[in-house]
Order: sequence, then structure tokens, then C-alpha cells
Amino acid sequence: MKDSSMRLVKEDGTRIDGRRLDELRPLSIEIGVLEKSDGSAYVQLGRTKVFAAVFGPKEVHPKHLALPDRAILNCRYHMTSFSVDERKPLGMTRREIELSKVIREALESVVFLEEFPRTSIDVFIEIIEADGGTRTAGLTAASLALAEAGIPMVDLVAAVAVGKIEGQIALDLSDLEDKYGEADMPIAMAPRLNSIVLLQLNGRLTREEFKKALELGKKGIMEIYQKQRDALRRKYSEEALMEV
Amino acid sequence: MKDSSMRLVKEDGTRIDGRRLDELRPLSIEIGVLEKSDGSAYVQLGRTKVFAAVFGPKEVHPKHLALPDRAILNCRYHMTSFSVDERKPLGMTRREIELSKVIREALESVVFLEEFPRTSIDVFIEIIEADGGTRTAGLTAASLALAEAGIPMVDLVAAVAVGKIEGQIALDLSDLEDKYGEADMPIAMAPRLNSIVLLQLNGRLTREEFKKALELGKKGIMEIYQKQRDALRRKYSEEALMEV
Amino acid sequence: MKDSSMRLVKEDGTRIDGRRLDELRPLSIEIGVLEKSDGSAYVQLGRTKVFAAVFGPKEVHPKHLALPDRAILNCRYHMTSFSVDERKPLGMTRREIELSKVIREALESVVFLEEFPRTSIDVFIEIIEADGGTRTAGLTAASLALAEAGIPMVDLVAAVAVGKIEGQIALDLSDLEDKYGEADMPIAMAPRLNSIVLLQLNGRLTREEFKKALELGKKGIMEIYQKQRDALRRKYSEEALMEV
Amino acid sequence: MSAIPPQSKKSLIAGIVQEKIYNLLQQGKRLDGRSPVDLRPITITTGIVEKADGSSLVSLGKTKILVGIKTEIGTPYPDRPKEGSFTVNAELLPLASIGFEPGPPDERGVELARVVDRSIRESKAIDLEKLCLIEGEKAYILFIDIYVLDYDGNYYDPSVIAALAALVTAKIPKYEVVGGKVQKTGEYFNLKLQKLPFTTTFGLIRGKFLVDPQLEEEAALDVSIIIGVDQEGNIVSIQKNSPGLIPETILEQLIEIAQEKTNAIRNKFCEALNIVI
Amino acid sequence: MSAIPPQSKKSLIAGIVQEKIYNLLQQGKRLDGRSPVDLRPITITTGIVEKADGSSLVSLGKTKILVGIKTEIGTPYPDRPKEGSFTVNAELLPLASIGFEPGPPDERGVELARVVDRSIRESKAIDLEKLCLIEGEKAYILFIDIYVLDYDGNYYDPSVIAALAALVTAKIPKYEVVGGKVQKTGEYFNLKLQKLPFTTTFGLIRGKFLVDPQLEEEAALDVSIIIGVDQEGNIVSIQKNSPGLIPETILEQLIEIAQEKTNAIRNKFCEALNIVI
Amino acid sequence: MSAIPPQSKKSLIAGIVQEKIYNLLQQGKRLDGRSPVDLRPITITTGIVEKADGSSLVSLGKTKILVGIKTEIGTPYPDRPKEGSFTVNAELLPLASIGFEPGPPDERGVELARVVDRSIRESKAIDLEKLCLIEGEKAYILFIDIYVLDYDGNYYDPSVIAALAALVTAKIPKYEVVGGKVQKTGEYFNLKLQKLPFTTTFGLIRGKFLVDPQLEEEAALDVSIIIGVDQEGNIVSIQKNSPGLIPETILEQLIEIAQEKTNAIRNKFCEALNIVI
Repeated sequence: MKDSSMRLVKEDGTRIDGRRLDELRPLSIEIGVLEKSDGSAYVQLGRTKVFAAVFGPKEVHPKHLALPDRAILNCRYHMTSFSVDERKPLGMTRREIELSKVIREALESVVFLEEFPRTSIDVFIEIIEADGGTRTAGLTAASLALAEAGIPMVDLVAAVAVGKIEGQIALDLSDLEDKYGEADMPIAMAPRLNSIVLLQLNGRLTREEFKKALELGKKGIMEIYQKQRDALRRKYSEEALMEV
Repeated sequence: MKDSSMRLVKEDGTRIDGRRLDELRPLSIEIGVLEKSDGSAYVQLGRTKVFAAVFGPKEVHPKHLALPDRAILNCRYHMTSFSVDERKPLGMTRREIELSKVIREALESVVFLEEFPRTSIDVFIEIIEADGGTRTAGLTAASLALAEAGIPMVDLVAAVAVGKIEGQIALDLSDLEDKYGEADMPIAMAPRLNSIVLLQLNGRLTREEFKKALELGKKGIMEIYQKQRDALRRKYSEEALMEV
Repeated sequence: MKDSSMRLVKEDGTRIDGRRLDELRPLSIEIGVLEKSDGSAYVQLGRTKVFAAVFGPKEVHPKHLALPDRAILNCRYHMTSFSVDERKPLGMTRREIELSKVIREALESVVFLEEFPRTSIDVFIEIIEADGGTRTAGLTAASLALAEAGIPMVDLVAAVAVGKIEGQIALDLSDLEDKYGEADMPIAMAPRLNSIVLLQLNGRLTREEFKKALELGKKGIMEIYQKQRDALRRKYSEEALMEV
Repeated sequence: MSAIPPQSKKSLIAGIVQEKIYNLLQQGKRLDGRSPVDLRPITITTGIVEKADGSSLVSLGKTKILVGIKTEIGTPYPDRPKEGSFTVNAELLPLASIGFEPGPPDERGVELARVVDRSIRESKAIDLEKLCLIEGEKAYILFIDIYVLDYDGNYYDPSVIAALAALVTAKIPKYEVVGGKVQKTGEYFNLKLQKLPFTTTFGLIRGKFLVDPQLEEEAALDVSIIIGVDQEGNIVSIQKNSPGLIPETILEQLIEIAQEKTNAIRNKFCEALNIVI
Repeated sequence: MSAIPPQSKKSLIAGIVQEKIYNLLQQGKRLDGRSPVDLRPITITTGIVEKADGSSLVSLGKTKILVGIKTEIGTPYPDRPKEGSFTVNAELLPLASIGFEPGPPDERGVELARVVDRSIRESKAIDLEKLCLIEGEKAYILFIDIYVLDYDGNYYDPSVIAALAALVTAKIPKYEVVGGKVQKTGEYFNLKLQKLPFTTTFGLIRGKFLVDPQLEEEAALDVSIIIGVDQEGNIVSIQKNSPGLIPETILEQLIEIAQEKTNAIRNKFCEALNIVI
Repeated sequence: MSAIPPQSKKSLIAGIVQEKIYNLLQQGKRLDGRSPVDLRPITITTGIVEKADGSSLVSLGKTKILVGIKTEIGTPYPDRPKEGSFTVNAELLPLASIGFEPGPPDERGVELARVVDRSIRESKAIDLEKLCLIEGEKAYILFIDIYVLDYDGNYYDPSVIAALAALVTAKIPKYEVVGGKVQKTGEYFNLKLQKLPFTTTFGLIRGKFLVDPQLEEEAALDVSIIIGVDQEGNIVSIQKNSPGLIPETILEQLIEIAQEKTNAIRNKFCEALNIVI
């Protein structure tokens, strides 16, 4: 339990891990980390660690589940048993079922499914360590895995959580800040279109706070979006180099 | 637990709720209560409250489950978690599985399935409050829902439970009477054919008692059958009125 | 629990049940014990009692699961709830799932599946009483059931467990010997081919002990194999007699 | 959800078989030579599973049922603090029939278990108060597990026989209360059943009935019903267990025959197990 | 694994319907005659299930939601030893729609339960500290079970209304601590909700929005989002619950309307249940 | 029920690959340039999941295994009152291969978990008596959870390596007994493994063998077998894990090579983790 004297935001406006309120945790992105999938990515945001892998487009089995006019997008968000403080029992929790749905819907919003009728595209997100912001880090990774798999998208999805801690709007909450904070709002966007693809709110915000949180979220998303594109550029220039 | 001094049948031959031994609880029937199904009905018998809804005949998915010579009849009897004294856990209990089977078989006995080959007809019964006689009230409602859905039947099914309480044969047991009584015998009939479509016995009866119980059950069933037909007539004359 | 003074091997080299180290428990084999399957067998080895039944080759449902070039072999190893000391809960344990797999693979090694494309062959093993060596007794029974069902095989499968108890290599461990012994090694062979079709080791053996155990296992397997062939001969000569 | 089983197609062949059986019934005969009210031969073997507290293998014709009993110590139900309890489970093993699938019990297995349970429970065959060790705290729980091993029609009647045979011959590990705790004594005790309720299964074809249908008959029946009777002639369980219409007027006759047939089973049972009632 | 539901085919017909709805929206109209910001009529009935500690049947247009509350005594969560707890479950009953299958709740049912749970939990509607009996040992647990009975679009908003109606009118069996143990007093108490958070569901079609979509509209939407607001105007839950793009620029407007609409619902709710806030 | 997996079609292509691999084996070569007895490169990283009590990521060629350890306090097994316990679970994550499905572990996952469990258990690698806190009442329970992250053949050998690496480097939260109760001390302790058992997986093609098959080879094998050996050369686990015939005469040779190969793995392991044995 949180010590009552513990402060999430210090007097100088910095947080427990030394960040400013509008600062992301250190972010590292790697593309093509798993060899047997068609596309994959690894995202680490602070201590939050996530793999994503994509298979497809591929034939649907059994065939009667196929859609005649577009691909099916399947998505699983899953956590390892040891990714959280208390061991998570095996099997899908209700939380994992819900998050699989909203992540699937976020990705569906940007993928050109009509280009692959009668096929399926499977997206798997595995949370290796959960220190806040796993669904958004998972989405950030998944859209890169889709890109590596060559699945056409209207835009990448970049995502981050914003929240409210000790009355202040803060970017990219850690697990501790989420737990003892007043609100957590994961946001995912297709930044080029300035459009929301995932939005949830867990907590209480005034209208002004919501507006501020959305602004701060967009700022974080643009930073992440830039790093995603850098990673893709790095990946493909490296490949180009290797092909020489 | 029942107080030891509590009597299910008083000296004047009336029961705890004031009924005579051969008396039904107040029965109300409503047809067409749920709008999105093809047929539906609501039955309230004392405090026992039941919805039934029917979908179909409709295509079978996946196709290989279809029968070439007739419709499949699917049936689910289900109770809400709060319909009983102790909260019923989510999911189907063994009791609900058994009752789904015997109710399905009762309905199968009267529906002309051969008229709809390669289709399925789904019957859903939901117990909102369980105060004794839920399977029979469910059947009474389900056959009306089938009728509203326009599914041809050889006859309606009317059903009631009879039982033995403190040595006496009684009609339409309440939950309390079932629990502290000596026998509970749900009966469903196609009254026009004087034929049994569901019969179970939970308890101990002599041959004479059985005979008496069956007679009493038939009496109750005829009353219910009359009310079913009244409800249908009311429903369709109303509709006729509205169409004017 | 084992009494600390209990000895699995006495000074004269005999075991708790009076057997020598290289001696099988009494074995009885019966073929064609279940009438509604295509082939069946009952094997009793000491107190270990096992039924096996075979259905097929038969059509695969749904059809898309069929293999175009050979039969599917399905196998279930299952124990009754009362076959073991502590009541086994209903449903398949992880142990039963594993054993179903290795038994299925052992049988797949000898059956000419290519002769029955697009069909399935189902093998069911039911442990009625478990006193050690159930998977091997199950395999011994299953291969006879396959034979009775007329499924062509390159050879019968004969199987037995060997192990180490109080430092000595012993044939056909009982439950008690398995529990308090140092190693248990189930072996199944296609004896005519001198080939292993199932091999597992649960315990610790030196290389020399392993060699000795394998030799002893082969000796036991040859005895069982002989009894299997006797049982088949008996069965079919009886049938021949009855047909006269 | 309960669904019409796919194997229940009322095929052309079933129609021809039904015709044949009906014609035989009109002459008082059946496919296997029995009369309409003949049961198939019953054999009862007990004590075949030493690790079970009680066990039996019962065959009715070619239908074979295996039952085993295991005892555990548990807590009485809150509404019956002075009683032990029992639970019946049933599995239609895939060994028994091409129509039985591996996996958790389907609705047929559930129904079988519940019908056997009711026959035993409602007849008060087991004196549950004798199974209580400490009121509200500790009591014996009996697990009565039924496995259908070979299925040639009518698994209900032999399952009841097998359950009672396993119960009657069971040797239950005895516990005693010492200083408020229960501990094994190393001794065993017998359950003395207060009643011996048996069931008779009836099939109807065009208004004619037969008892104990075997598999070929079962597929051709219009409807079937199970009636359980105790040794005093009380009806202790009824289950209509198939679709179809039963003329109300035939019920009394079926009950009369059920009383006769269960008596015959009871005699056979007592003789086989050497019981005097 | 979450999969695109097969019924979500963006068919030719859906396209035509969308066109029609869009054209109406441009004129400020809808298929059923409502304006874009009109809710369907709300009816609230409570106390319909006597065996539940609280119950309600709410309809929003033709969509019907049944909620029941049951109370049990259990152990507080280790990290909240001074609080009782509540659990929300939701089932999309197959009676309600041809698109709902029997069986354990699918992802839609799970999402519904979790969104309702968050609206109640994050607004701190229930004073959980009042539900503790013995710190760290005994507390009330409320089971709030939602059943969608008839589904004509938008089960979210009426589910929140129904859950709150059942809570507000619930009579919880009272327990007291006697000598370190809890026992029923035979009395009942009311939950006094601290907040009344309601939600508004929005649908968007080509940048135009509408509230409370009915079924036909729902199938034609580009995207939908649910916004929960408490009586002080705080936003207490948001859930984008479908695929599709939401222009960031429209969000503030939706929130403003959600504040209005939830206020209207709250007034209706208080009036129906005779509550003064 | 165990069924032949559909992907195991012995296709024409598999036949051609087998021919190619066999021809290479005859020359002592393999598809990826290894000799028949060469393992693929092994890398071992530990401590990558801070929320786990121990963790490791091991790759064998392109096959990647993630293992994490979590500790809980529980009750010892009644027949081993003086010991703590451990449980091994394994999931073949769908990220790792198009052939792995999401959902509860299938028979392959169950077999993997049980083979790793046996290798650790039978070699007595963990001193379970040191994990007991109060005899018969409180003990540490270790959850060893294996996730196959990327699957290019042979997940057995690297899973054992990863499980041991996570165990060896784990920092287990220390509990102490105070007044008959257990409580966290805030300190941590290391598990000192008593044995380091490793496994070698062999594949056979027409009587020729190879170690550590990669995916393409695996699909072309006639049969495969896993042999576990501890540091004293004892054989501590064997699992034939595929259909097919193994000539009895080849077994001794496989065991000899397993002793060599597991020694090589052990040296690599100790070097990577800085362990002296």
C-alpha cells in the first residue's frame, strides 16, 4: 500500500521517477524481433514491456467464417502470469477480453481490410511486464508489426495514457501513478488524420481537465509517432544496407 | 428453515397463501412482450415470473448441423442469478441442463418440425423469479411464443406441477410447498390430444395418490389452457382492431 | 505413507507381493469384451484393470478435419474417478492429456493409416483400477482392440513399465513400488521390429541401470507379446469353432 | 442449450424398423424373442475395483454399467446440518457407443445422473443422518460415479441396479470424533439401505408398449418413460426422457407393470447379493 | 481472442441505410422521427423480483434491461480492508436478439459489465466503507447482475439506469457483529448513493452525430462512443466501443451534450423513483 | 482426446525435404551448415522482468523462450508436509508460430510443462525441504511459467535452460515465522539448485540421428526423443514425443551423446550465469 506520506508529484512538479508531468518515460522500439511471424515489434516504455506479432493475411479455417468483402481482424491482448504484482492466473481475465476488443477495434479503424477478402489477419500482443500503459504500448507495437507484415494502413496507430495524479494532469502514467491517481485515460490516434481510434476513461475529470488531458495525450502521441517512424526508417534502411 | 410449528395445510383445508388444495395461483399471461424475437410471452403464476422467446425457423450455422428432413429445435431454460433465494452462479447448472432437455422434448412433441427442413427453431426461457413451477410456467410461455412466431403445432402445451404436502395432493406448488412437501410432479400436456408431453416425479406417491395427482394436474392444465387461448384471442383481436 | 521400516525388496530378492525382480504380475487378457465397439479388449495386470475400445475407420465430422492421404487417429486415455486412491475429479487431468498424446503416438507408429484416407480411427482407453503400469496396460489392450477391429498394423504393441526400487532394477512396478521407488520407465515396443514406440523416464538412472532396465523391459514385453498372440489365437479359434 | 441430436434423424430405415417392431408387438413378440414385458438377463458383479469403497459391474443384456463409490469427509449442507450427503455423476463413456463423445457429460449424462439421484434420494434409500459425524461441521460425502461401458439400449435401469449394488456392498472407511476432530479408525462399516428403489423403462410404439428397450428398439420408439418404484410399491421417480406423446390413459397400466418389474429386479438383486428384506 | 463479428458485414444494404440516415441527419431528423439529440422514451420499474435484494426493469425505447442485486457476506479485498465490494456481470440474453448466442458472456457482455462497473466505481456512487462489517474480515458484497432482455440498440445507457435504479431501491439484509461474528438482524437497510452517474451513447455518421442509436442506426454507424457524467458534470467514464475514427475536434461537443443528456436522464430517474438530490 | 494434428500431413514437399536432409546427414551435414551433433547458438539473458521473482529469455537459434518465476505462500501437500512445492506451466504463444492457437494449453503445451517439471523434479534440482516454513501448514510455492515466444523447432531444450536460469537467478521474497504466522521480511534469498539437469532433443531420419532439430528438420523427422541428464551423468528424464519407431539398438548411442551435449549446455550455462559447480 502507498505510504500516506508518499507524494506522486513533488513540489518542484516532478514525479516519483523524476519525470516532469508532460514527459514520457524512456521509449525504445524494435521492429522484426520475432522471426516466425509475418511482422513483429517490441516496445519498452519505462518498465512496461510488450511484444506484438502479426500473421496474415491468411486463409480462414473453417471457411464459413470468412467474410466475402474483407479480411477478418483477430486480436488477442494477453499478459504473462508474472507481468503483474500478484501472479495472474492462466487463461483470459475479463480485463484481457475487454482490452482485446478495444484494441482490435482501434486497429480495424486503420487497416484496409477490404483489400484482403476471405482472409484473416491475426494480431497478438503479449505483455511481458506491466507497469502502466500496457494497452497503449501494445497498440503502438501492434501497428508497427502490421506495418512490417506489409498490411496497408491509412496511418500508424500511436497511443499513450494520460491521467490525473494529485489533481494534476500527467502524461504516461506508471502503474503506481495509475493505482493511486484519480484518473487514467488511454488514447490511441491515427495522428495524420487527427482522429481517435481508442479512447477510454477510468476515473473522474472535469471538462477542463479532459481538454487538457487530451492536449497532453496528443503531444505524447506525436512524440511516439515520430519514434515509430524513425524505427521503421531505421529498419528499412538497415535492410537496404544489408541488401547491398 | 421451516418452523416446526408451520403447517402447509391448515385445518380448514387452505394453504399458506390461502388457496384451496385444488386451486391455481393467480395466473397472468401476456403475448408479444419482447419485440426483437419472432414470438414471445410472459407468464406470471403467483410470484413465479417467466419470459419465453422464439427465433426461427432460420438458417442453420454451420450448415452441416442441419437435418435434411426437418427443423432442429433448440431450447434453453435459464434462470437469472437473482431469481432464487441463494444467488445462482453464472453458467448453466446441471438442473438447468436437464430441464432444457425435457422442455425441448415436450415442445418437439407438438411442433410440426417436418415443415421446415434444414432450419432451426430456437426457444429461450428465462426465469426471472422462481417460486415453484418454473419449468411448467416456462413451457406454458414457450408454446405461446411458438404460436406467436407462427410455428405450426398440433396443440398448445399447457403445464402445471402437482404435488403432495402434508399427506394431501395439491395443485400448483409454491417453492415453500415444494421444499417441505413430500412430492412434486410437473406435468405438461397437449390437452386436445389428452396426451402427456412432459412428466417427472420428484418424491414419493402411492398408486392412488399418483392417480389423484394426475387428475388434479389435468384440471389445472385445462384452466391454464383456457387462459392461453384467451390470451391468444385477445392478442389477435387487438391486432385486428389496430389494423382497422 | 510408507512405514519407514517397510522394505520394497526383501533380503531374498523378492518383492512385497512375493514376485521376483524380473517377474510380471499375473496377466489376463480378454478380446471382444465390449459389444458395441468395432474392437475391444480387457487387460488385467495384477490389480491394474483396463478396457480399450476402437471405433472406425469411420467418416470424419466435420469433413474439413479429414486428412486427404490417411486416417486420423484419435486417442483418449481416461481414468474412472474411483480407480485411484484419492478420488480423481471429473474431467481430464494434465496427466491424462499427456498420456493420451504419447499413447496416440505409439499406436500411430504401427497402424497403416494410409490405407484409410479421409477417415478417423478412435481409440478409447479406460482405466478401471490403477495399480501401476496403466499406460502400458492400456497400450497392450488398445493394440488388441485395433486388431479385433481389423485395423492393419505392422505389429502389435506390447508394453510394460520397468523401474528402480531400493537400488534394484525391477520389472512391472506396482503403484506402491512406483511411489516409493527411484525410477519408473514405461516402454512400449513393436516387438517384431525390435523398435520402441513409447519411452518415458520418470526418475534417475545411471547409464548402466538404463541398459539393464531396457533389457528387463524387453524380456517382459516378449512375455506380454506372447500372451497377446495367444489371446488372439484363442479368440479366433473359438470363433472358428462357433462358426462350425 | 438443448438441441435435437443429429443422430435422431427419423430416417426411412427407422420407419421400416418401427413397422417391423410394431407388427411383432401386435403378436406379443419382439426382435430378440422377448415378450413386451420381458427384461433382458441381468448379471451383477460387485467388489471389482479394490481402490473404490464400493463397486459393481451390472449388465442388462449387452448394456454394461460400472459404478464405483468413493467417500470423503466434508461439511454438511447448511440447511441439513445433521446429515451427510451424496452426489451422483454419470458419464456415457465413448467406449460404449459410437454415439457417445469424449468430454464433459452432455445432457444425457446429466439426466441419467439426476434420475438415479432422485430415485435414491426420494425413496430415502440412504439414511443420511447416520452419515453425520459432527453436526454442522463434519459428515461423510458419498460420490456415486456411474460409467456406461457398453450401450445396447436402456442405461437407466441397470444404472440404478449398479448404484444400489455398489452402495449395498460398500465398505466405508470409518471415522470417529476425537477431541472435536475426525480421524480414521482403520475399520469399515456397511451402509444399510432403508429402501431398494428400482426403475423400469418403457417404450411406446403407436400406443403399444414394451419394457427395457434394446438399442434397435430405442431408435424406433415414439416415446419413452422411466418409472421408479420402491419395495412398498410407492412410485419414487418418473422421467419422460424423450420427445413424443404419451396418451394419459396408458399411464396407470405402465405403473402397474413397473411395480411388477421392479419387484422382479429386486428379487434378482437380493438373490445375487444375498440380501433378505 | 477478439474477432470481427460475422454479422458486421458492411453490406450493400447497410450502405443504403447509412445514406438514408445521413440525409435525414443533415435535416436534423432521424428514422423514428427523433432529432439527433433526442433520447428514446425511458420507463423505470423497480422491485419486480421479490427474491432479489433490489431489482429493476428499464426500457429505453424497445430496448429492455433487467437488473437484480443480491448481497452476500464475504472477505474484503486485502488492499481495501475497510471496504465492502461490488461486482457487475452482464449477459446479453439470447431472448433479446437473434445476434446473441447462449453461453458464457462474450466480449460484448464483458465490455458492458466493465463499463457499467467503471461508471459506478469511478464516480464513487456507492460508499463502500459503509459496507464493511469487520475490518479485513467481513463485509457486504453486492452482486449487480444485468440482463439484456430485448435489444433494439444501445444497451449501455439503460443498463446504467437499471443498475442505479436497482441499487437505489434495494433493501439490503442487515447484519450485525455479535461477539466477533456476523449475524442477520432480520432488518434491511437502504444504500444511499453518493453520486448518480449516467451515460450517453453517441453514434457518428460521416462526421454527424446522434445520441441513443436504435438498432437500425447502430448497424449503419461509422463509430460510437459512450460518455458517463456525474451530477456535478464530471466525466466519470468514456468508452469508444466500436471500430472507426472519431475526429478529435468533435470530442468537446460530445462531452457538452453528454452533460445535458445525462442531466435529463437524472431528472427523469429522480422523478420516477421519487428522489431528491 | 489426442488427435493427429492437421498440420502433420506427410506431404509430397515433406518427402522431398526429408530426402534432402537425409542426403546431407549421410555426408555429416545439415541444412543450416551444422554437423548432426551441433546445437544451435545459445544465448541466456536473465532478470528481464522486474515484477517476476526470477526471469529469463533464452534463445536456441531463432527459438526463443521466456520464463518467469512467481512465489506464493501456500499449504504443503498432505503427503509431503515438510516440503514446499513448485508447479510448471507452459504456453505455446500464438505469437511464436502460425501453428499455435490462442486458448488454454493444448496437449503440446501440457507435455512441455510436464517434461520440464520431471527433469527438475526427478533430478531433485530444487531442495524442497528448504521451502517449508511451518510443517504441514505453510510453505513457499514456486510457479515456473514458460512461454514459447518464437518457435523455430525444439522448444524443449531451451525451456529447460530458461527454467533453470530463472530459478538460479531468482530472488525469492523471504518470509519468517513470527508467533505461528508467516510474514514478509523485506529480504530476498537465492535458490541454490542441487543439480543442473539439461535435456537434448534428438531426431531420427531413416536410422540417422541429429540433435536440436530446427523447424524445417522437425517436420521431416521420422521420430524424435528427448533425453535429460544431470551433471553426474545420470539420466533423469526421457520422453519420446512424436509418433514413429526408434530402433532399440540406437538408444545407447543417443544417451552417450545426450551426456556430452548436456555437458556442453551446462558449461555454457555456468559461464553465462557465472556459476561454479
